[in-house]
Parts: sequence; structure tokens; C-alpha cells
Amino acid sequence: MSLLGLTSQLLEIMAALLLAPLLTGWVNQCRAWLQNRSAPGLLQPYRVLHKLFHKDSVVAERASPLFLGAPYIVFGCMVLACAIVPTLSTDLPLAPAADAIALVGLFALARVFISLAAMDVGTSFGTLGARREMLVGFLAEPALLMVLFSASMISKSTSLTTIVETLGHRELAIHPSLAFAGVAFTIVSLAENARIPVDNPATHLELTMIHEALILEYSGRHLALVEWAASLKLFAYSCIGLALFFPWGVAEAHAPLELLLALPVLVLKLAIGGVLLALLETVSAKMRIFRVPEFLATAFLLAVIGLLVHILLEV
Amino acid sequence: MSALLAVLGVPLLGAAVLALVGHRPFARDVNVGFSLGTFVAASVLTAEVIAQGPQFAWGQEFYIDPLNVFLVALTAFVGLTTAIFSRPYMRVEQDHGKMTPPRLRLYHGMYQLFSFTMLVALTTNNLGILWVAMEVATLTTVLLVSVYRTAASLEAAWKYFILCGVGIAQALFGTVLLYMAAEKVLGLEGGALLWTNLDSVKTQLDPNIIALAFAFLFIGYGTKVGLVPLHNWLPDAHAEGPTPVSAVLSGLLLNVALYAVLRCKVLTDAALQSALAGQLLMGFGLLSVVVAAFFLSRQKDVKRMFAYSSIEHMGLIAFAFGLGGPIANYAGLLHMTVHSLIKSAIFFAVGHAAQKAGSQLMEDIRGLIKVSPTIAWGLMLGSLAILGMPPFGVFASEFLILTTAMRQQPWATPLLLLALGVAFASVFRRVLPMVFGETTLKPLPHAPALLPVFVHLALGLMLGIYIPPYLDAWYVQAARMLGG
Amino acid sequence: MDEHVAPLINLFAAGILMLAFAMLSQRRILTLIHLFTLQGAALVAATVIVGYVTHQSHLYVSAGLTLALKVILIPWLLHRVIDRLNVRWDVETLINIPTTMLIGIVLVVFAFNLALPIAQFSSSIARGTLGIALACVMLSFMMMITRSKAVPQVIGFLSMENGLFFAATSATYGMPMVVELGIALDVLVGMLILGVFMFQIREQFDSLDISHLEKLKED
Amino acid sequence: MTAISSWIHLDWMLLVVAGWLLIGIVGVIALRRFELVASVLFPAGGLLGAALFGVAASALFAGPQVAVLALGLPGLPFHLRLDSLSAFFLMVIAGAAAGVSAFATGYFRKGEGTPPGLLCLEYHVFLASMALVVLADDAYFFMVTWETMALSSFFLVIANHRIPEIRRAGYLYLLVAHIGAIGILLCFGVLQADTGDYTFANMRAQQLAPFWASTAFLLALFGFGAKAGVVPLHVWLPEAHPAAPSPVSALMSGVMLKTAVYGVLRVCFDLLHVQLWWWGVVMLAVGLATALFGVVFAAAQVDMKRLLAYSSIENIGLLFAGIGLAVLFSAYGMHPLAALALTAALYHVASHAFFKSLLFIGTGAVLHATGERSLGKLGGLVRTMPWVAWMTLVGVLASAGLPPLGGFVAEWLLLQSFLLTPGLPSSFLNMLIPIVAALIALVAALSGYVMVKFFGVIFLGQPREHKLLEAHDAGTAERVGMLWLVAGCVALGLLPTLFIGLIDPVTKQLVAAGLGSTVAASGWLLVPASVERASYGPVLFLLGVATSFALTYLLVRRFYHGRLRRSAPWDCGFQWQTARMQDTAEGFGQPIRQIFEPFFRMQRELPSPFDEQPRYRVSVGDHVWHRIYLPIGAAVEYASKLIGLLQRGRIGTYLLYSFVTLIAVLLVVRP
Repeated sequence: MSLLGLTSQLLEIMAALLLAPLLTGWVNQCRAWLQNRSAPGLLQPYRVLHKLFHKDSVVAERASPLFLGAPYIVFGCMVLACAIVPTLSTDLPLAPAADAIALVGLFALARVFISLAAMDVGTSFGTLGARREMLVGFLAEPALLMVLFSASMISKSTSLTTIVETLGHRELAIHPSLAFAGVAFTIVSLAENARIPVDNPATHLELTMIHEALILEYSGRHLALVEWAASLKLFAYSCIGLALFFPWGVAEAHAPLELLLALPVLVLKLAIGGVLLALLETVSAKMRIFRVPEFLATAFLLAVIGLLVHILLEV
Repeated sequence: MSALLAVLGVPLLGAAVLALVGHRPFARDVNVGFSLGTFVAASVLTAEVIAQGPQFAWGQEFYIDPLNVFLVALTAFVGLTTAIFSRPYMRVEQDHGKMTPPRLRLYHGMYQLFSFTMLVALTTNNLGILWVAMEVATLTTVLLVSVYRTAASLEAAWKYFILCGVGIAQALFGTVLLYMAAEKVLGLEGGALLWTNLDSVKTQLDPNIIALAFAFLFIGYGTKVGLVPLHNWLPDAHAEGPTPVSAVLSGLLLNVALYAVLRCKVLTDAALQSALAGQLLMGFGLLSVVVAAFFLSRQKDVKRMFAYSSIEHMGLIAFAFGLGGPIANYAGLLHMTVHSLIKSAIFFAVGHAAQKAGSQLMEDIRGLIKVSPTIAWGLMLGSLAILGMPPFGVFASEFLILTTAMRQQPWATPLLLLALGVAFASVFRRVLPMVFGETTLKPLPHAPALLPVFVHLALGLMLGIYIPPYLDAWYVQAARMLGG
Repeated sequence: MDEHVAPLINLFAAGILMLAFAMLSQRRILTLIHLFTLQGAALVAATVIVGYVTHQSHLYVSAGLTLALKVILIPWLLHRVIDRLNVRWDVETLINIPTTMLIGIVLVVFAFNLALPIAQFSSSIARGTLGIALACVMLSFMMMITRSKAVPQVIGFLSMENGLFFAATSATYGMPMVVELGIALDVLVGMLILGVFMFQIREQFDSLDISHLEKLKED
Repeated sequence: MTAISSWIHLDWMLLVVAGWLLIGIVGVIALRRFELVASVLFPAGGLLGAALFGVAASALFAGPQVAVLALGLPGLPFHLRLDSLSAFFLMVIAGAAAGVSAFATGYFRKGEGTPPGLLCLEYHVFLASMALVVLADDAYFFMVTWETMALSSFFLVIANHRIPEIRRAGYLYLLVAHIGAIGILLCFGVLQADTGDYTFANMRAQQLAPFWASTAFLLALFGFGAKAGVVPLHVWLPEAHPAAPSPVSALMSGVMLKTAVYGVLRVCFDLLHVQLWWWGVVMLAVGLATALFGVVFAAAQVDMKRLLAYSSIENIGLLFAGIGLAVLFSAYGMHPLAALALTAALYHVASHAFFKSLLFIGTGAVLHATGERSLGKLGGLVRTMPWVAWMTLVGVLASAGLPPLGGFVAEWLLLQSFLLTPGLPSSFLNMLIPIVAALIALVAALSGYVMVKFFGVIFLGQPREHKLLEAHDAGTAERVGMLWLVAGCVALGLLPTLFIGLIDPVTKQLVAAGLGSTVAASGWLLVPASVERASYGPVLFLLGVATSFALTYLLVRRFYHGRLRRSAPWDCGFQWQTARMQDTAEGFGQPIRQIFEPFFRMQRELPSPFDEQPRYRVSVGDHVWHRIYLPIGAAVEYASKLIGLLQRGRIGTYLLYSFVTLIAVLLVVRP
């Protein structure tokens, strides 16, 4: 629990909290440009959050305390997730609390709570959203686990910090298993963050919405927290992607100087990632809900094949 | 010596007395009195044998040793409890008009005569007298089975007489051959029919004659034991007679017949120096277990179902004795005891249940537990015990049989597993709705005598959990005598 | 004296076998009873001769007993039953007579073949009779199987008893007295009970055909 | 009796068992007196359970203790042995039993079918026999207690026997249990290797040839699998558990299935000393098939107790897979990895016992309050039954395997044991490992789906029946029982190092290696090998989420405001919402039925366009029942019809049988 470790941990959490809405804003802007519409301002997400925090929170009469507590729990989980994934440095005191499997468990906990909250008020949209969220969840979670497994097979450990260190220092060896894992990971992150092929974040159309249906009943500060948690989740997923597939530029434990350098590198990588995500979204169209299981099943199989390839070729 | 006199004398006297006074209302109590006398005498005899070991009586005509003394005690005990059970049962039958005074007289007289013949068959040392006693036992039970004079009981009695008569005739031929072989060794006046003489000289007997003799004896007494190809008379006889008769038939007569087969097996094993007798017993035993199990599932009549269950258990006991070896013999003897106790208890409970429902068809007996919990629990615990659920004694012997069979005759165990499973499925599927569920029954006029049922179940439970040392010493001695 | 006694016993043994064969193939009930009586007489004669040769006094007693039972009492009883139940019809069999005869011959051959190894050792003068006794038992067994009426079945049963009795006397110079008495008593009481049953069957089904006795079966 | 002070743990345990039996007998005497049974006997049973829990925990570290009872067959008195394996399972049994007994005091308020005194007897005989099964040290005593357990639970299952379905369920249950027991009996027959000595000590000393050892293993797998509910033999479980009164189904699901797992461990590791590797592969295959089958069927159920019964099948599948992995590793001599897999399995035994009992008594409280069991008639109970709802939520989170609670730790350990494999000797097995890991991850995720459906449809949303509004919350006794089990789940979740320390002696006894030392060194963090390799700190995890929860709550209150207004639910502006507009249980399970179509045997009744009252009905059947059990039943019927021809009633044919047998025997005997 060195002082440096503490500062890097706090820095990382603050960076996550601040950069997440920025990343979402940036992706929306890129999408607007690609569809040649005039884009809302880069800081639009912050203004939305500020406005929502100010408004009263209107809640249904029959909502139970679970409904009121869920946003805080989901937000807390996402903050912990961002704290665990080594984005700026690998010297994180909170890291031993959860390794790769616990991270997947954390996302599962958040998903279960948001689904239960959606079912609490008892409207048709809430239960519909919960069912679809769990459907996407039960296929995406094992795929994500398999992706993390192939990475940890290479680095002989499941703790994220060790994975980043080992992948970061290896010479530029191309791991075929990581290639499979990469494709699988992109599919999973698209599904988990409710991006276009699986669910359209911007729409309220009953037939297609999954994430929006969950948070239909929320308003005021609860909606703000849930929106912020969603952008935090996107931020966490992109950090995981960067950590597994582009780990260079993350500060080591013993080098305080690199900490300062790591921030701009992270911002640059995220910007490129945002552009790629926007490009991917404008290219693909929304899938019918019952094509999503096949889509995620391919991700799951790709991840397992990655694992097999690792065992066959690399060990 | 005097104890044996009492054991045989009391039932004979009882038969005579009841022949005169059998039709009177107090005849039921006289019957219980005589059975009680026999039981007391039998227990005195048993105490003597335990104390002083095997003993002769009347110049070697009667011989008591550990093997037959526990059967004598068992016969006397079950005879007593059946007499107690038949008191209320016969009173209800009289109210229903199925038993008239003359029939009652016949019933009581024959009942005592039947227990006399069984005791003679068990204690005699002379194989000829053993055959005669078995023949008279058949005759008495034929009359007992046909006591109701209905078409079905008549048919059952006729078949019983013809089939068992023919069977026992084979046994006579076997005895003649045995006598012939023994006469060659012991000379003309050597008392060639006395089992003890035969036993002392059994290794010098001519193997060819003894093999043929055992074949006839096995088929003869096997018919009385009810082994499968020869079993056809058993279900009709046990189902059509009055329930006390079925209880005594299923509980005791089958044991006496198997005892006779065992006596001959001891001689044959020594004479042939090969396991032919054991293999025959095992083969027919296994066939009986499997075939009887499959008979069980289509039964409509409750007493007929439990008659088939008797065939299955006698098959299992025969298989155990066929296996040979100290543990298997021990298990066979234990299974014999527990089977008679539990099977007679079941027949008592079934008797009362059938009387309540007015019919023996299982569809008419429903939801006993609401009308009279004691009969219901008697029937449920009894059928669970007979199906080999621990902690009852039947499971103890099945445990020993199956585990020894697993290593000595592994090919037999899948068949046993199949048979026991099918038997459990069929019997329990019928008993469960009889005991639990909705009911249409009406209460009995007279209080049912359920003391015998629960005494038997308690003894069965005791034999499953704790076997008293002296009883165990008995079984071990008897098992060693059977060539363990 | 002994040398020409053995053929005499063999003669009677052959007689008993012939009568068993005749009964197997007989259609009419009255002649069936007469044949049974003849068989009883042959048995009595054989027992007397064996008793005379082996100086066994108790064999005379059992011969007398058999005479009283198998030759006088039981045939009289059967005649009474037939008169009271006015049974006059012919005895139809399940399978036709020639096939039963054929089977009978096969059984006799089998019985002889079976008894052969034992015959050499038997000390008694009548060695071959054991095979004949066994053959007679088997034939009467066959007769019981093929007959479909109560009376012929009873006669088959009794002729089987004759065969057994003959085996007892010929193969082993007779069993001990008390056993002989017991067997005779059994046969007598058995006969009484069967007679009573026949009356009841007749009264229950007003016919002695065994096909009525087929209701107790697995459906 | 030796002085009380010098009593060893085994004597205290026998005292507790005797106490249970005494309570049972007192119950029978006071047959119809509800208040005595409910307020005195059941709590006493619960206290005894708690006492046994303490004794078992302390006995874990004491060396093996042996005792002999005077009962039993003469040559074979009842042997008892308390080693760490039996102490651990006794702890699990006693812990769950204490909570369930406390709940049962409130539950058996009104007499159902059988008088409460009789229920009390059967209940306590059931507890006593489970405790003795784990202590038995010879084949005969084991079989006696094993089937007494089956018998007493059978009588409990048909407590209200007026309903035909319950009788049918009870019949099926006892039939499969009996056939399984015969299988186990034959396995002991093989193990005694013809020595005639049935004590486990003798069986341990036998060196069996591989053929006999494999037959013993397969028989044991069949016998114990029948009791555990492994896939082809599972048909009785979804019938029997829902039919039983809730505390009994809690005990049966949470605890009785563990005795089957104990049996497999005792035979595989203790008596057979694990010789062949393919045993592990067989168990893995069977375990995974059971797990996937169980969870997929759980998702498609509409009766809450059947849903939990199928979820028990799934957890048993995971247990068998964990044990299979441990067998595989120990067959190759990789003892530390076998210890890790075994610790995962044993940890899952403990956590499943607690959370499944909690869920079942939760449904018991709901059934007690509303009288409804089908999910289509429940809903919105979180408002009328808050206590039950929140405690069941803890059970739901644990069952779904979510991080801070016990379910996740077992799953984490199991997945770790896959990852830390340096590589098994045969390449085929190396291929196997990732596929098995993938399936386990899929099953874990699906169990989350099932639990959200279970909790959401019962407790959340609008009440689907009017009478649900008057549902009363659980009584104090019931709350105490549930709180004990909740404490168990939370403790198992947050203090893994403590419980792995308890499991350590068991794995040392079975596979001569343990996790205790490495785990103890790292204090709060659960570190199976080293921090760099893998670590999971549940307390740190919970602290992280809790502090961020509190911080956001305070900061929002500080910087903005906490105003809250209640109004009608938004629902995109649609005012006339009714309870029928929510998702039903069938609806929630529909995606799973669509994706895993081949698993189910579905009959759909679709209305034709001309129906006046169009009815849509789908019945979800079980292939195993129609493909295996019904044909067997038909075969037995056909065979018995054939054999019935033997008894056609003609005396001539009977004589012919006797004649032919005579000839046959004579031919056989002919010199």
C-alpha cells in the first residue's frame, strides 16, 4: 500500500469518472459526422448528467427499496471495475481484490441488479428488458470468461495486473489465440454495451430496445447514475480491450514518471478506439433479437477455439 | 424327551378335542389354548437342545438338532399367533355367513392336525415318516383350503391336491432309491431310513443312485416349496383358503418342505462330492426369483400377489442355500425365519383389510390409514419389510446373499437386481394406494387382533438390527451342519 | 428255488407295465377301473413272492393291505362314484391315442436307460424291476396329463402309487413297516378326499370335466 | 459409561443423534398436540443441530475416532468412524438442519395430511439417519442408515397423501432410491473381495484388480447417482422435492443430496484409492450433462419448487464435475491440483447446502402465506412479505454465483483449477479442459438467468392474484431459521480463507494435499497459489462497492438534493397497466426453450383461426422419461404378460410343466 500505489489508484478512478462521459460524447460525435449530421457538443453528456442531477426523481408508487438502491449498486460496481482494470499503472492496491473471473462476476452482479430493478415496477417493458438483458448476459458472460482465460493461459495468471505486465513486455510475438480472442471480445463488448448490432442505445423502440427498456422507469438522479454507469461500463470494456490487446504505455509499479506519460497515451488510444467503434456502428445494422444468440454463440465458440489454439500451438 | 412328547402330543390331542367340539363358539379359545401349549412345549424343547445339544427320542425315531429345533420353535410360535389372529377373523367370517359351525369344526380340527404333521415332519429322523408327514400335511391343507366350498376354492384345492400329490409321489420314489443305496451300505436291519445313520455313512453311498434319488427328492419336495416350474398350485391355494390358512401355508409349510430338501442336500453333497445339488438349488432358485417378480405386476387379488411374493422369497432362500458356504447358509436360515414372521404378519393385516373391504381385489381396498391406522401401518411396514427395506431382517439376509453372490456368482447379481427392482416396483405400486389416499371402507364390527402383526414386525425389526447371541449360535451351528 | 423266482417277478413286473400301457390307451371308464384292479392284483402277487423269497414277514402284511385297498376298496368306491354320478360317457383325451402310445414308448426307453447303471448294484434278486417301476410311474404321469376328466386323472394318480409301491417292494425288499402303513393310509385318505371332491365338483359344475376348473388364472 | 469429560467427539455426536430419536418418540406419544410439537420439539431439534454443528467443527482437526455399537449382525456389529471427511459433511448437515428445524417450528403450525407428532418422528429419524450415514464405518450399518434415510424421507414426502400426484411422486422416489441402494449394496459386495468381512477398514486394505475396481466404481456411481439425481436417474427429484412439505424439501435438496456426494467421495478416494483416469472423465461427462440438463430445465419451469429441484440437479452436476476433475488429477498423481478441485467441490457442497435450504424455506414461507405454488399466480410479494423477500434475495444471489457470496467462491475455485493445470499427460485430456471450463461458465451464467426469473416473477412486479395482497410475512421462528442460513451464506462468501482452513484436513485425508497452508498465509485474500497468479478478496470487493455506494449517496445529497416524488409508473405513457401485462414464468423461460429446443420434449397446442376461445398451451416434457423410463415400464408389463401365460389355469399344462422339469433334471443328473 505504497503512497505511490494509492495516488495511482485514486488517479485512475478520477480519470475513469471524468473520461467516461467524454468517451461516450466523442463516439456520438463521430457517429453523427459519419452519418453527416451535425453532432452535439463534445461535453453534451456532462450537461445531461448535470441537468438530471438537478431534477426531482419521480418514482412509481409500488416501487420497492430495491428499485431505489439498484442505481447506486450498479454505479458502485462499475467504479470498482474501472478501479481494477489497469489503465494508467499496474501498481493498484485494489487489484488483488478481484482477478479476471471476479471481474466477470462483478459485471454479472451489476446485470442481475439492474434486471431485478427493471422487473420491480412490474410494467411490460421492464420485464421484457430484463428478459432480453439476461438472454444477452448468459451468452456474453461465458464468452468474456473464455477470452480472459486465453489471455491468462498465456501469462500463467488470472490477475489483470500480471496479465498486462507479461503481455506488455513480451516482444512483438503474434499470438494466434489472441487474434481469436480479440474478435470474440469485440463482439462481446458490442453486446454488453448495447451498441448497434445487438441494441441501439439511442432508440426507445419497444421491439429493439434492451438497455433502454431496463432504465425506462428511472428519472432524475437515479437516471443520471445509471447513464453514468453505462458510460463507465463502456469505458471499462474499452480499457480491458486495451489492456489485453494493446497493453503498451501502461506505467510500471516502480516508475512514477511514467504515470504522467500514461494519461495522454490512454486518451489517444481511447480516441482511436472511439472512432473505430463509431465506424463499426454506422457500418452494421441492428439484428433481430433472436439472431443475437447465434451472434453471441459465434463469439463463445471463437473464444473457446482461441483457448484450444493456445493449448495446441503455444504451450 | 418329555418335551418332545408334549410338542407332538398337544396338537394331536387338540385335533381330537376340536374334532368333537370345534363348532362351538368357545372352540376358538380352545384352539388358541392348544397352540399355546404347543408353543410352551416347543420353547422348553428348544431350551433343552441349546443346553445339551442334539438329542434323540424314542430309540432314534426322532432326532432334534440345531437345524430343525429353530424351525420347530418358529412353527409353534407362528401357529400360536395365527390361532390368536383367527379368533376375531373367524367371528367376522361367521357374521358374513361364510363359515358355518360344521365348517368351523373342520377348520379347527384340521388346523391342529396340520400343526401336528408339520412338527412330526420337522422332528422325525426317519425319512419315510418325513414323507408320510408331508403327505398328511398336504391332505389337511387341501381340506382347509376348500373349507369355503366356493367354486374357486374347490378348483384351488383340486389343483393343489393333484399337483402336490404327484410331486410327493416323486419324493417317495426318491426316498425308495435313497433307502436302496443306504441298504447296500448299512445292511438289511441297519435302520437305513434313519437320517442320522445315513449322515454317518454318507460318503460311502453310491453316487449314481444318490444323484437319481436327489433328482426325484428335489422335484418332489421342490413342488411343495413352490420353485417356479412347479409353483402353479401355490397362488391359487394361498389365495382361496381362509387367511389364517394362507398365513400358515406361506409362513410354515414352505419352510418345512425346504427343510426336507436341505436334509437330502446334506447327504447328496457328501455322496457326490460335487456341487450338483447346490447348482440345482441355485438354478431353480434364481428362476423362481425372476419369474415370480414378473408375475407380481399384473395381480388384482392382494393375497395372490403376496403368494407370488412367497415364491420369490423361497427362490431367494433356495439360491442362498445353493450358494453354500457359511455366510450364505446363515443368510438362508435367517431369511427363512424372517420371511415366515413378516409374511404371516402381512397376511394377518391383509385378512382384516379384505374383511373391511368385503373383497380381496386391491381396487376395493383404498385409504386404510383413515379408517384404521393400525391395520394400515401393519400392512405398510409389513410390505416394506418383505420388500427388503432395512432396518428389517429381510434386508439383513438379502444383504449377505447379494454380497456373497457378487463375488462367488457375479453373473447372477444383475438378474437379482432386476428381479428385486421389478418386485419392489410392482408390490409397492399396489400397496401405496391401499394404505394412503381416499377411502370407501367401513369399520369392522369386531376389534381386529393386531397384536400378532406388531409382535411379528417387532421380531422382524429386531432380527434386522440386533440378533441375540444364542440365536446366532443356533444359526452358525445349523449352517455348519448344512456343509458350510 | 431262487433261480426261477426272479423270472416270475419279472413276469409280474412286465404285467404291471403292460397294464399301465393299456390304461394309457383306454377309452372307456369301466374298463379303465378293471385294468386298475388287475394292476393292483399283479402288485399284490409280486409282493407276496418277494416276501416269500426274502422271508420278510412284514411284506405279507403290506401285500394284504394292498389287496384290501387297491383291489377291493378303491375299485368299489370308484364304481359307487360312477353309479351315483351316472358317469357313462367315453373318456376323450387331449391328444389322440397313437401319439400318446408313441410318447409312452419313448418314456419307457428313457426310464430303462436311466435305471440301467443302478440295476447292476442292486442286491435284490429282481434287478430289472426298478426300470419297470420307473416306467410305470412315468406312464401314469402321462395319463394324468392327457386326460381331461376327473375320474381318469384320479386313476392315473393311483396307478402312479402302484408303480411306487412296486419300486419299494422290488428294489429294496419293502420299506420298514411303519412307513408302509403310513403310505397305505395316505393313499386311502387321499382317495376319500378325492371322492368327496368329485361329488362337490359335480354338484358345483354338474359335470366332471376339468375344463371348468380353469377360472383361477392370470388374465 | 466413561466419565463425561473424557468423551470424544464421536460420543457427543451419538448423544445428539440419540436426542433426535428421543424427540421423535416423544412426538409420536403426543400425536395430535400441535403446540407441544411445534413450540418444544422442533426448536429442541434445531438446538441439537446447532450443537452438532459445533462438535463437528471441532472434530475436524481431531484425529479419526472409532466406536462400535452392540447392535447389528452378530459377526458384524455397527462400526462408527469419525474422520475429517465425515466431520465436514456432518458440519454441513447439522448447519443446514439447525436453520431448517428452526423454520419448521413455525411451518408445521396446522396439521396437514399426517398428524404433526408423526411428522416430528419421521423428520427427526430422517435427521438422525443422515448423521449416521456419514458416520457409518461398515457396509451393513451404512446400508441400514442409507435406506432408513430414504424410508423416512419417503414418509415425509407423502405427508399429505390425499393428492394422487404426491403419492405417485413418493412411489417413484422410493423405487429409484431402492434400486440405487441395491446398486450400492452390490458395490460393497465387490469391495469386500470375498473375504466376508464388511468393515470399511478391511475394504481399504483390499487390493482390487482393475476390472473389479472399475465395476465397484461404476456400481457406486450408479447407486449414489440414483440418490443424487444424476441425469438418467434424476426423474424422481423434480417430482419428490416439490411434493414434500417445504422444510423437508429444503433438507432433501440441501442436505440429502450431499450424502450421495459423500458416498461417492468415500468409495472413490477412501476405499478404492482412485486407480484409473477414465473414472474422472466419466464423472466429468456425467456431471456436465447433469448440470446443463438441470439448469436448462430449471429455466423452463412454471412451478417454483420444481424450478429449485432442477436447480439442485444442476448443482449436483457441478459437484460431480468437480469431483471428476479431482479424480482425474489424483489418477495422474497431481495431488495439489486434485486438492484444489476437491476444495472447490467441498466448498460448493457447503454453500449449496445453505443457499438451497434458504431458497426452499423461502418458497415454503410463500406457499404458507399464499397457498400458491405455480409462478403464474404469484408476484409483488416484496411489498407484503419484506423479510422473506430480502432473505430469499441473499439466497438468489448466492445461487446465481455472484461475487460477494458463497456460490461464487466455489465457482471461482473450480475455474481456477482448470486454469492452473500445467498440462495433463495425454493430449486428448488437454483438449477436454477448455471445453469443460466453457460448459461450466455457461452453466453458471444460466443459473443467474434462472435465479432472476425465480426472484423477479415471485417477489417483484404486480401481484397476479388478488389474495396475494393479504399475504402475511414469516413468523419469528421462521425468520430465525432463515437468518441462520443467510448468515451461513454471507459467512461462506466473505470468509473463504476460514472455511478453506476447515476443508484442508479433508483434502489432506483424501488426496494427501491441501490448500490450507497457502491460503492461510494471505489473510483476507483467497490466494490458491500466489498473489501474482490469482487472488480474490471478497471483503475488499464488498468494501469497494459499499464505499462507492455510500460516497455517491452522500455526494448527491450534498451537491444536489434528495427530493423524491411518487406517481404512477411511466410505462411509455400507458395508464391502464394490469398484472397480466407483466412477463409470465413461461414468457421469461421462452428464450431458453427456443435456444435449447432439442433438450425439451415440447407439445404445443396452437389455436386455429376459427376457435371461439383460442387456447395456447405448451407442455414441456422430459426426453429421458419418455425415451428410457416408459419403455422400461412397457417392457416389464409385456414381460409379465408373457410370463402370465405360464398360469393359464389348465391342470394338464401344470402337470406337463412338472413332468418336463422331472425329465430335464433327470437328464442333468444322469451319471
